[in-house]
Amino acid sequence: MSKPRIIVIGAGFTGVATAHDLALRGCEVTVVERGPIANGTSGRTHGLLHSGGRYAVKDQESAIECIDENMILRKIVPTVIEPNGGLFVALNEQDVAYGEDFIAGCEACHIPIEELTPKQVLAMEPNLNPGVLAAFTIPDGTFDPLRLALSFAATAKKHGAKFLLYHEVKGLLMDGQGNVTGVKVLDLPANKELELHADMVVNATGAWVGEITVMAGAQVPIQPTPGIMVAFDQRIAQRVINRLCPPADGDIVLPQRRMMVIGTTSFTAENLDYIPIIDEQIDLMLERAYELAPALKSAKLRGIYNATRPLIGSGAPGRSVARTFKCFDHKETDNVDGFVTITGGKATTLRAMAEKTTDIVLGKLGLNIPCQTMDYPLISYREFYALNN
Amino acid sequence: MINTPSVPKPGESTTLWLIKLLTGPILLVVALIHMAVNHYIGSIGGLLSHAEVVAYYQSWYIPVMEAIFLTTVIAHALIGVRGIILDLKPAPALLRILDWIFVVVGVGFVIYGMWLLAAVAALG
Amino acid sequence: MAEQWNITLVIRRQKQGQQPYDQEFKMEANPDENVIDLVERVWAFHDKTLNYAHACHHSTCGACGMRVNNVEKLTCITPVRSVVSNGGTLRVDPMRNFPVISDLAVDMGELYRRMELVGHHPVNSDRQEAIQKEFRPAGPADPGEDFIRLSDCIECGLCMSACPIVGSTPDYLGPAPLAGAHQAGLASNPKLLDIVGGTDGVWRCHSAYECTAVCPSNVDPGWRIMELRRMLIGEKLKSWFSPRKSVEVSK
Amino acid sequence: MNTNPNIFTRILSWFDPRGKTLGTYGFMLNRITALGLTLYLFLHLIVLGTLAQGPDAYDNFLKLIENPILKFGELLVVAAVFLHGLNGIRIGLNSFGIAVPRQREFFIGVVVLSLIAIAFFGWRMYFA
Repeated sequence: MSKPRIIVIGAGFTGVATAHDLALRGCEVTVVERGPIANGTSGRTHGLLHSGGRYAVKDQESAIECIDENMILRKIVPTVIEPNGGLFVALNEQDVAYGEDFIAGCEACHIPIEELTPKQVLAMEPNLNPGVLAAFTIPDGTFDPLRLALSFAATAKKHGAKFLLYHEVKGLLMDGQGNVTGVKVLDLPANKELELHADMVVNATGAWVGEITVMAGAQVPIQPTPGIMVAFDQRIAQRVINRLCPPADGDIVLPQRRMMVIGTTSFTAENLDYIPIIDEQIDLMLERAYELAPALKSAKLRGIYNATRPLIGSGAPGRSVARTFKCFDHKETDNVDGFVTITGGKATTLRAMAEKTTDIVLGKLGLNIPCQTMDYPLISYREFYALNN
Repeated sequence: MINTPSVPKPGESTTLWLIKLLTGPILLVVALIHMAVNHYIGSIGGLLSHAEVVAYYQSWYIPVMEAIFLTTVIAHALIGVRGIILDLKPAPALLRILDWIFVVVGVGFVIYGMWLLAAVAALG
Repeated sequence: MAEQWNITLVIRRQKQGQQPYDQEFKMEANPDENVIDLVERVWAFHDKTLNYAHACHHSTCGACGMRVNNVEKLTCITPVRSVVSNGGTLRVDPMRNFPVISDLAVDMGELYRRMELVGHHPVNSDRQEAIQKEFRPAGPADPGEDFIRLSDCIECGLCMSACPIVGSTPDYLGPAPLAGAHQAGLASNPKLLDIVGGTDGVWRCHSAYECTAVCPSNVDPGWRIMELRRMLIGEKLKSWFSPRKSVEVSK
Repeated sequence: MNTNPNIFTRILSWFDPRGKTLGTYGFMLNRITALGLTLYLFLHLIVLGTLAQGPDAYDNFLKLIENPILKFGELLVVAAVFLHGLNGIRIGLNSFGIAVPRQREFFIGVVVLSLIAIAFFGWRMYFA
C-alpha cells in the first residue's frame, strides 16, 4: 500500500497539528486553506498556554487534557512560549470560598498549584489589585498564536506535507455511494479551479466545520461561540492573572510581548466570517481588567477583536458546553466514508486533537502506527518559509 | 537563501566606511577654509586673479592643507559613489571592473592635483 | 450605535499574471475600529476572493502589515480615525519590496529566512529586549528575576517595506534582520560579525530612519544598526592594534 | 526582496517622497548633493589646469564664469557642501550611537544651519 494521501481542510491549530502528525506517521498530506495560516479562531486566541485551572472544578476532562498538553508544548516548542506561569487571585469572599473546590479540582487533575499569601503575591506582581485576599500559582503560560501554528506547519512541511494557502474549498468530490473522494478547490491568487483526490479528507475548519460538512450531506453539533478580547499597550505583569472563580466573562488577563490581553465573553453569532464588536463588551472587559490589575487604567487600548470558539454539543448555549474536543467519523455518524471532522477543544490541546484524529484516520485505512508527536521537538517556525514545497 | 557574504572579503566594508568616516570631518573643515579663502583673502572679492592665486600658494602650510583636502575629498567622494553603486547591486564581475576604475581615477587625480599644486607653487 | 463615518476604501487588487488595479468600496466605518476590520468586512460581505494576511488582530503575530495611504502600518492597531477623516478616502496597498502573492498578501519568506540567518531569538529575556536606555522596560519596575518573553520584533516586515535601500538592493539584509542580529548579540555566532559587517550589512544603511519611524513595536532598528556600527568599528580598531584573539564584543 | 530588475525604478524608489518622514529627505538630500559635489570636484580639478598654463588662460577663464548661471551653480555647490557636510556629521555621529534618538531634531538643525550659511554666502557672492 503506497503512502496514504490525506487532504486536511483548514490551516488553523488543528489543521497544522494534524498535518504534522499524519506526515510524521508517513502519510502524504495536502493542507488546503482559504486564507493565510491561523487566520481564523486560532490566530485570534489570546495565546493562553492553558494549565486547565479554569476547568479543574466543572470540566475535569478538559482540564487534564490541558495540563498534559501544556507540559508537552513547553518541551516540543519552547521558542514560541512565555513560560512565566500564572496566578489565580481571589478579590472577594466569594472568590475565597471557591478556593476549596479549586484546590480539590486541581488535585484531581494533577495540576500543580501553590497557595500564596497576599503579601507574597503582591511582591511577585506589584501591579495586582492590592485588595487581593488569596492567591495560587498555576503553570499557565503564553504563546504567539501564529508562530505556534507555523512551528507545526514547518515540521509537517519538513516531512513532505504540502500547504495550499489562499485555496478555498468549493465542494467535495463524491463517489457514487455518497463517499468523499477529494475536494474541489479554487486557487484564489491564480483564479483557477482544481480537483484534489485523496484516500481521506479531514475537515479541520474549527468553528466553520458546519460549512464543510453540509457539502457531504453530513452534520456536526457545532456551536460557534464568539468571545471578545481587548489588548492593552502596556505589560504590567509577567504572569498570567486569572480570577479565582467559576468560568465567567473577563476572568483572565495575560501578558504577551509588551501587552496585556483581557478575555473573554461568550455570545452567539450567525455570520462567522465577520463578527462585529459589541461596545458594551469592551466596557465590561475594561472593568474586569481594572479589577484584576488597576495599573491598566493608565494603559491605552491597542487591539479589540472577537474569536469564535468551536464548541461542541447541542445542549445549553455558551459556557456549560463541554470544552473538550471530538473527532467525528462520518461513516458512523452519516454513513459518508472517507470523511472525518475534528473540532472543539482548546488551543493548547492542538497536539492531542491531532493525535486522536490521526489515530482514527489511520484506523479507517487499516493502519496502526503509534503517535510520536508528544516528544518530537518541532523545528523553527521560520523553516516554514525556508522549505519550499 | 541569501547568498554567501558578498564578493568583497569580509571586514573590507568596515575599513572603507572608516576611511569615509574619518575623511568626512577633515574634509568639511578644510572645505570651509577653502571656500572662505576664495571669498575673503586677496582683494575684497577673494582670489580673483592668477597672481593672487599664485601668491596664496607661496607659504608652506597652504599647499600642505590643499594637498590634504585633495586626497581626502577624492577618497571620500569615490568611496561614497561606490557605495551608491553598491546600492544598485552590480554583478560581482562588473563590481571588480568598477573598483579598478575607482582606484585608477582616484590615484590619477591625486597625482594630477599634486603636480598642479607643485606647478602653481613653483610659479611664485 | 457608536459614531459612524462614511469613507471610501481603495484596495490595490492584483491576481497572478494580471495587471494590478484599484478597487473602490464605499462603506460605513466606526472611527475607533481598525483598518484590518474594514478589509475583513470587504472580504466577508463584498468579495471573498480578496486575499490579505492577518492572524492575531492585536499586534503580536506581525501578519497584517500593509501600506495605508502610502505609509507602512500594522493594520490591526491602526484606528480608522488616525488615517482618514469622515467622508475621506483610505488607500490600502500591499507592502513594498516583497513579492506579491495576490492583492494585499505578500510572500514574507525572505524576511523569515534572514531572521533565522542572524539567529534572532523569538523569545528573549525581558532585560535583553529592553536593552536601550530610552526603552521603558516591559513589566513592573524590578520584579527581581529576569523574565523570558516574546521578542519585541514581530517580524511584520514594515521596516523592510519602508527602507529606501531595501527597495533598490535585494541582497541588503535590511533593518529587521540587522536589528535581529543586534538582539541576538554578535558574540552569539562568530560568522555574524562578517555577515553584518559585509557589503550587504550595516554599511548599506543610509540613515533614512524610515524603519524606526514605521516600527510598531519598539524595536528601533535604526538605533540598533548604529549600535552594530559602533561595535564593528570597535572590533576593527581593536583588530588593527591587537590581533583579534577572541571575538569579545560588548552588548 | 525587491526582485525588480529595472534599475531606473529602483533609483526612482529612492526619491519617492510619498509617506516618508524627515529621515528620508535627509537621505535624498545627501545623495543628490553627493553626486553634485563629486561632479563639481572633478570639473573643478580639470578646470584649474588653466592655472598651470599661465595668467591669461586662468584670468579669462575667470571672466567666463562670471555669467549668472555659472555663478548660481557655484552657490549650489556652496549649498551642497553645507547640507552634505553637516548631514554627514549627523550620520557619522549616529554611527557612534550618539544622538540617535534625537536624529530628527539633529537633521532639522543641519538644514537650518545650512540655510543660514547659504544665505550668507549668497549675499556675499551677489551683493558684497
